[in-house]
Amino acid sequence: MRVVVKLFAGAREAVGDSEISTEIPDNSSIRVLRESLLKRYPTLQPLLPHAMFALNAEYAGDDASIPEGAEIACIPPVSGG
Amino acid sequence: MRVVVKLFAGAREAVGDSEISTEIPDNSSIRVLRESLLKRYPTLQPLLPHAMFALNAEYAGDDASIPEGAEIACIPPVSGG
Amino acid sequence: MIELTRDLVDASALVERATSPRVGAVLMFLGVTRQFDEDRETASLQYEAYEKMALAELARLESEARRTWPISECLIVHRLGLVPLGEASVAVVTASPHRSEAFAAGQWLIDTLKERVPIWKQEHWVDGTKDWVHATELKK
Amino acid sequence: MIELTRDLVDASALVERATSPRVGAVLMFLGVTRQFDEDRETASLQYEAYEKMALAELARLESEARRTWPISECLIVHRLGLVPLGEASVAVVTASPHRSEAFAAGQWLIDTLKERVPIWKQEHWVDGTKDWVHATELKK
Repeated sequence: MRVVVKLFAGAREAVGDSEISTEIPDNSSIRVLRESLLKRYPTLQPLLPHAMFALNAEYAGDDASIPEGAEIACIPPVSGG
Repeated sequence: MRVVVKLFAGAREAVGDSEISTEIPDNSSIRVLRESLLKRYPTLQPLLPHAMFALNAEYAGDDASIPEGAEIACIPPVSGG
Repeated sequence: MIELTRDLVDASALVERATSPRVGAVLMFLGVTRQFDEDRETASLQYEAYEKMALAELARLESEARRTWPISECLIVHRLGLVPLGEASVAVVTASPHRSEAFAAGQWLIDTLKERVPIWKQEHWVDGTKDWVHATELKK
Repeated sequence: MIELTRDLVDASALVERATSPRVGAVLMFLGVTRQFDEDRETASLQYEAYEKMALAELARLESEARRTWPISECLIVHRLGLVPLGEASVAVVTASPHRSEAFAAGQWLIDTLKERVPIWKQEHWVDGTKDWVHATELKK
């Protein structure tokens, strides 16, 4: 399936776009998505190992599988406050 | 020497006056003052064992001796805030 | 800055005074007159101080806090006289580069104020009775 | 109450809202844009959020705090966009019957907000350079 991933802050600027997309097998885990992004978007390499992911606006661990149509976001280390 | 002791809050109301006086030997300690007040002002009996004393606006322990002319205050348990 | 006042505590002015480009964190604590403590209903609180010594003790608290934590601002205001329901009897404001010191100093200041500073609270209950609070165990 | 705003954080209005006869303690924390961090000079901070998720996470913080401590008020406001020097980027206000819970809840809320809520800060230095803050170690 083709997935779209929202990017923020340093990750957005590293890629130059607020959304990126990649092709992964159906029901892939976050881990598979992370690896696919690492290959396709080399400018994300410094940040991706430290980033979390969110599915439908909730944090999801690396083992979580990605439902078709989920809103996916890459969350680099946060610094609000 | 004759000493004057300032009273506050419940201690003031127990005696009905904001100052009381008592006669104690020169260079007496706070402990001696406390005992003298206990004898002369029976309405202070419930509060005095829990009260602190201050000499010249600073807390003084029971062993502190009272200089002639010091400003003496009886400080019942505080409840500011 | 330390102050005893018979007027309303102006919390906004205190926060404004403590907020500046020199600090990263501002903390304010307000003690407020509460209507119900368990089942008993308070009408108002009355505060009395040994003013000269209260000011001296508050100044000692400020010095001790400034020696212990890198706080760039330390404001303590205590109200005296009648404090109606829902109004502040005390305000403690601390400001520091990082938040942990503002929290630590603020909490120490209010805890220690309640132990040391010669100020007394009288409960005025709605049934018309009044009680000086001289318990050693502290509440609010 | 949780809010993301591009306007000035109105600290006075938040304190006023939290202060009532139902509470004995009101605590407010403000995070402020600081000019100097060690030797480097900041011109301003820029905040960006994944807004939908930030609101969801803030709502989870409020629920978790209300489950853990008997707080009668919990207000969290985070500013987005440019925050000039000396202005607040975040305000956390808690109110409770007794002070220990207001302190504990307030400190937990700001600590956890900084760990969990998808908001990012960009330092705008006076030399014209900009850095997103993505360190895992937290400061202010």
